[in-house]
Amino acid sequence: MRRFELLEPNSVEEACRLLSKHGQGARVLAGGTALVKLMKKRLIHPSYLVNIKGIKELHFIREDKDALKIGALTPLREIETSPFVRDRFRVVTEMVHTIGSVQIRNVGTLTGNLCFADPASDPAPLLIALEAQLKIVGPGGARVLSLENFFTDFYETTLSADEIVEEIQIPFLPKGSGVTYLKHTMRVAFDLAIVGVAVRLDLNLKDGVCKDSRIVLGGVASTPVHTKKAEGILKGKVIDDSRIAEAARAASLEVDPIHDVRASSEYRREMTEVFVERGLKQALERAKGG
Amino acid sequence: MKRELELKVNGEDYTLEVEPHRTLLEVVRNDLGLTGTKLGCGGGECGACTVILDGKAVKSCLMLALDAKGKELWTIEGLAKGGDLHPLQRAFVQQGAIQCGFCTPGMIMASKALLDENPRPTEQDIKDALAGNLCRCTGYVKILDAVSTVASEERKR
Amino acid sequence: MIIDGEFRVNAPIERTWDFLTNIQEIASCVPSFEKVEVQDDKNFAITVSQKVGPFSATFETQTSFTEIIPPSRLVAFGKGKDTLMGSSFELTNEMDLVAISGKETLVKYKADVKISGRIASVGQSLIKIVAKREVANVVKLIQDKIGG
Amino acid sequence: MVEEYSVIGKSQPRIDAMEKATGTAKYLGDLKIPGMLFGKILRSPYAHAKILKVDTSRAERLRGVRGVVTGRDTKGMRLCVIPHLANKPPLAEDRVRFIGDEIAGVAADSEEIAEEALDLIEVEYEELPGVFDSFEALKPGAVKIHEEGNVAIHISRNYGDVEKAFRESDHIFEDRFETQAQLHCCLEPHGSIVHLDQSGNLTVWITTQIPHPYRKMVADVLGMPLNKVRVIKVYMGGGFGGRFEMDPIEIISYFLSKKTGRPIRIINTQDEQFTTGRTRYPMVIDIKTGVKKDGTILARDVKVVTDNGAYNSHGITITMGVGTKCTYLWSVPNMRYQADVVFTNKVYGGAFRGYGNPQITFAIESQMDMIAEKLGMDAKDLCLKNANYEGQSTCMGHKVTSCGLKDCIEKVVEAIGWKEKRRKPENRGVGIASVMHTGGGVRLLFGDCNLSDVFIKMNNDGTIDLASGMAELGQGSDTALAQIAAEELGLRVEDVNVITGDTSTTPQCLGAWGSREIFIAGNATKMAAEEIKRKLIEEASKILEARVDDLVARDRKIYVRGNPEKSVPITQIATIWYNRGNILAGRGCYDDPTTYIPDSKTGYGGVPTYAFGTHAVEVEVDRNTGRVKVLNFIAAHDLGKVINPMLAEGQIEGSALQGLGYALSEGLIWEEGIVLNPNFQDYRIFYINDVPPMKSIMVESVDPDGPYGAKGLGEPGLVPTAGAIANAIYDAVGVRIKSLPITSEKILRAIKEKE
Repeated sequence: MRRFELLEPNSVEEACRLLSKHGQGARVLAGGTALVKLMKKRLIHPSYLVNIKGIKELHFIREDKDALKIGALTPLREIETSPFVRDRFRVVTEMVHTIGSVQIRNVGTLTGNLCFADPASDPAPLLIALEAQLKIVGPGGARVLSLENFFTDFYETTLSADEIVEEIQIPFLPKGSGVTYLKHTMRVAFDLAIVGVAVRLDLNLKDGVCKDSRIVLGGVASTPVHTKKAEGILKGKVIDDSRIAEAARAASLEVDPIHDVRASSEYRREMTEVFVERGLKQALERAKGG
Repeated sequence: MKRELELKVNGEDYTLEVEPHRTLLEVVRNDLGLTGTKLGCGGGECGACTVILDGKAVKSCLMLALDAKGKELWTIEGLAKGGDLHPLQRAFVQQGAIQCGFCTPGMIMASKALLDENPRPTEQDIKDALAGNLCRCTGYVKILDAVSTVASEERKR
Repeated sequence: MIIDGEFRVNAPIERTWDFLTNIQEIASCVPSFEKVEVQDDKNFAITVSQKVGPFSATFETQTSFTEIIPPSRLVAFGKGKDTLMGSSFELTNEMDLVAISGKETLVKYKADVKISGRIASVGQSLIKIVAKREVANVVKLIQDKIGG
Repeated sequence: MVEEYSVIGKSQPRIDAMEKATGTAKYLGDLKIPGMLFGKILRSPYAHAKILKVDTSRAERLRGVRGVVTGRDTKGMRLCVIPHLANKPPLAEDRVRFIGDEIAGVAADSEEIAEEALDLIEVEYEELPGVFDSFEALKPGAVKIHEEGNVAIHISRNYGDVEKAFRESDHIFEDRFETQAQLHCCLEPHGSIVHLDQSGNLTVWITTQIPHPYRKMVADVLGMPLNKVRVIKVYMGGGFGGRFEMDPIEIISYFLSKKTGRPIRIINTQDEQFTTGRTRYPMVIDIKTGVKKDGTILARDVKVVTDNGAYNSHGITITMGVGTKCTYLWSVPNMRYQADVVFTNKVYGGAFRGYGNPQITFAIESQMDMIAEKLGMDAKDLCLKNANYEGQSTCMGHKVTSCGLKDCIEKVVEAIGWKEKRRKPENRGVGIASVMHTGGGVRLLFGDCNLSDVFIKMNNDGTIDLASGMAELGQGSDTALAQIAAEELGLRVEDVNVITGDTSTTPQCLGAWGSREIFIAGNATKMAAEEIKRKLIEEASKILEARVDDLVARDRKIYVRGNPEKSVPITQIATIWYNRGNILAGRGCYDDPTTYIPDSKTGYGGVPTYAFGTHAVEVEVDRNTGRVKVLNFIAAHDLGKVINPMLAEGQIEGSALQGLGYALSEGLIWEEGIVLNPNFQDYRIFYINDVPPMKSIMVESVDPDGPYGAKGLGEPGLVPTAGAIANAIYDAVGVRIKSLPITSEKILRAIKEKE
């Protein structure tokens, strides 16, 4: 690892100021599990690390009127073991459990995961399906951005060099909503998704009609893919197996999957279909169950 | 430029001078001379560098040493007291959970963090807690047995 | 890694040739050419820079036209290193021009890109995807520029 | 009744377990030698290139750099575990042949500085076209990787009359199987500390499985007398065959040490290990088998192409070994073998647990399952019909001294529930595969011997010091030797101090490979202990006024058989000896007497002992994804008398999981010579969550020549796994995957093609 200067701001404002001062040469250090690894492999060489761990107020999980809010410094493991998160968002607990290993989750943060923008990120597709938003702070003040509009390319986001994500906001789900995240890997644990599928179905519990749905894919392209055509097949319809199969097929045709060392493009497409189908079935059950 | 790093290691206070780009693993092994914690892959994949920081298992190879400032660190060297093995160490020894031994300190520390937090884990809990630790020798069967034994002794109590 | 294909431009073959052999014109269509220094009409020092998220590489290359058969064939060869990333870059690009009509030209290209060293071993798949995308982007810019 | 043995056959914790559990065991990276410098190696970024210029001047000027060496320093040197095949320059002279080929070494005050210096070395290359596929390399006109051409060796052997046997066969099966480059994935990467001191003594601290042969290799390559070379094997994080040769690292370090006068430490990063460490040789195996209607095998014709990688290591001997191995699993009266070992521009292979057997056994056992299906036989019955047996003489000339193969087959099919589960629908399947492997090493690699020498000295309190040149690498050989010595002398394991690993304090031994530790070093230990026991008993017979033949050593005493009260403590006898000024010592040198250097024509050289085993697995295959879940794993092994059941089980369980990785997920993936998966993220060895329920069954067919009847177990445990998995997958979903690893994607592709 090359030497760098460590900066330790005590407030978000100070952090932004430092980032703005040092521009591209600076990077934010939160959990650091991804960043330190890349620095050790000498793939990135920041001159300044802005360690935000001193900003204690960024470490929280709290309930607001209509959303769950998670601070930028909250480690993944804390989210995974939070009874509150489990009560309101069992699917988030389940998803976080599949990331890395306990040791990584004890240190790594949810925000860090999103900002790194690894195409195989697990949180990204699920949180998009949950319509999560980011509160982003920069020198010019704060803005709130839908996570869906956050990712722009492999490892790239709309975050500018002098901005910091302060918190993630996940709106509470309406009644009749079922959400699931399925991840296809080669190993049972500690593996990256060949395809990660987040599925959400909002049902009208009276007649079983699908009011809204979201299908978001991870691991298949440079950024999470929101398959709107597939969703269109479900919206306003009563969901049954054949409708699910049709939507799954549509979703798999909506992506142009990447080919890499983990899987071919063709296999990714096939797995998209399989896991969207499975996800929809599971989400349907969850939705019906309340 | 070196910075001061105060921390508690295996129950004792230390003040070190550390450069910001040093990982916790480097400082534990080189500055503190605690070579029981191993460098395996250096990329957070093998778990041989697992230590316990403020009660949590962490991979010390992916953490900057200065991030341990003011914290309480436990390494494998801190477990046995005056020749008295920790129950996990005893179980690993007695039950054949050790072969080449390179993964052992990390395995034991990851298990300890689990048992400290959850003294009565299920088999799945144990597997989840050790899911980030590689062993190429044992096939994990006896490691799982050893941790399960300690957990069930705890259950009997 | 070979990236090949063909594209049409709305320009006569001579105009297309002039464009493709003018390094400054080309540079304006290749976003990753950060700096071009013309040594003579065949040799150039080009700084090629590519960034993907937090990863970036900057290669100081020496590039030459190694085969010039106006107005139908151009071969360029470039080679460079990024010391910080411990990586090197090599490119052979063959272009063949065919006049389709007096107003339209077909350009066939075959680029052999070799990236070796630290970046290659960790990001081969990514490099491929990005390189293909960049080429498509360049083609579009060229078409727009000549055509427009 | 008193048990036959008091120490042997008992689950004794490893004697080094305490040190390892407390973090006090010192591995290579834990050592600090005063004055030590840190080294790094500049490696080729090109798969095939000429080197036009190497300029190290900028690197040498970097503050903190103490020495730089290049191919100019090592000019003319060539390395290989088999000296006459040596073609690997420690540092490239004018050409590099794979990505990672060593070009220069730097020694500096820290690894960081050394690394920085690497970036300052300027190398001018002229890239050459590369060859990455062995069949491409075999084509006429292919780019030559070495001047002599791309074929390292062609092997051709013939036993019996294959053509006639095929004519007499009712069915002939011809299939091609392909295997991949598996990596050892030792958690501790390879490395060494090398110090040439001012008086010309060379000390090498190293992770090696073969301290004594290694010392000889170093001495020969450097032209030094043996007494000037000291090799110290330290605790090491796994071996599995990966530390069964010399690495360029050590020679580079030697020259850096010579230049600087200081100890040089170079340890690979795990990235380097993944891209430049030895691998299991990938092979393409064409196998043709002729059988009678009733399943009797008449002939086997095997053609192998081994991807040797860029340089010679164990590729030739392993490929020869494959030729031997395919003559003896199942009774095969006629056999032909042809093989080419071919150079390619990729990292070179090496020895790996099984030494060629996992590759050929995958092919043989997959095809056996296919034969059974075609003949309408139960695969288990086909195996039993052709099973090896005690007293058998194989077509190549092997005399099977003991054989528990049938027992292994019957036990695993019983345990897995074969009858109830085989050929049942529902995407679940069971499969079996067997192994025949040799134990006790061979007489080939290190001269005309296959020996181990052991010294035991009894201290005046009756405890003993045992010195052996064997190498403990995690497998438990130190503990097994302690148990054998303790058993023989009536002591307890804690009475034994085992000294291994240092060539200065231990006698000659060829090291830990070929499942030879217990068979060879165990025999030597037993002999050495017997010598002391004889002296103890002679002395005791005078004190007890009893006949020598009536005395036994047990419970730290010598006593009259059947009358334990009439005894004398061993410590008392030891004291008497010492007071007389005598040393109570014993030496045992076991040079396996049954083998000889293999005949150049037939390849036959005999084998000390034969180990057998059968694996049965139950799998569930997800038809939509191709994902395989292993539900149950039964491994039965005939290892002869078991010295330590707990450690033996550990060997079986550990190798079984390596076997599962080999079957399902492991393997380097290359593109144009670049390794695309050089880390544990994308090179998938299994974690604890992937482990299926496992059961090991030990079959103890006593070998007349083994210590207490023990054979060997280090390698066989992973040999049959891939075949068993492939067969179970076929049983589950009806697709036959003939190339390893059997990934989900391959299975799904095959299922779709079938549908």
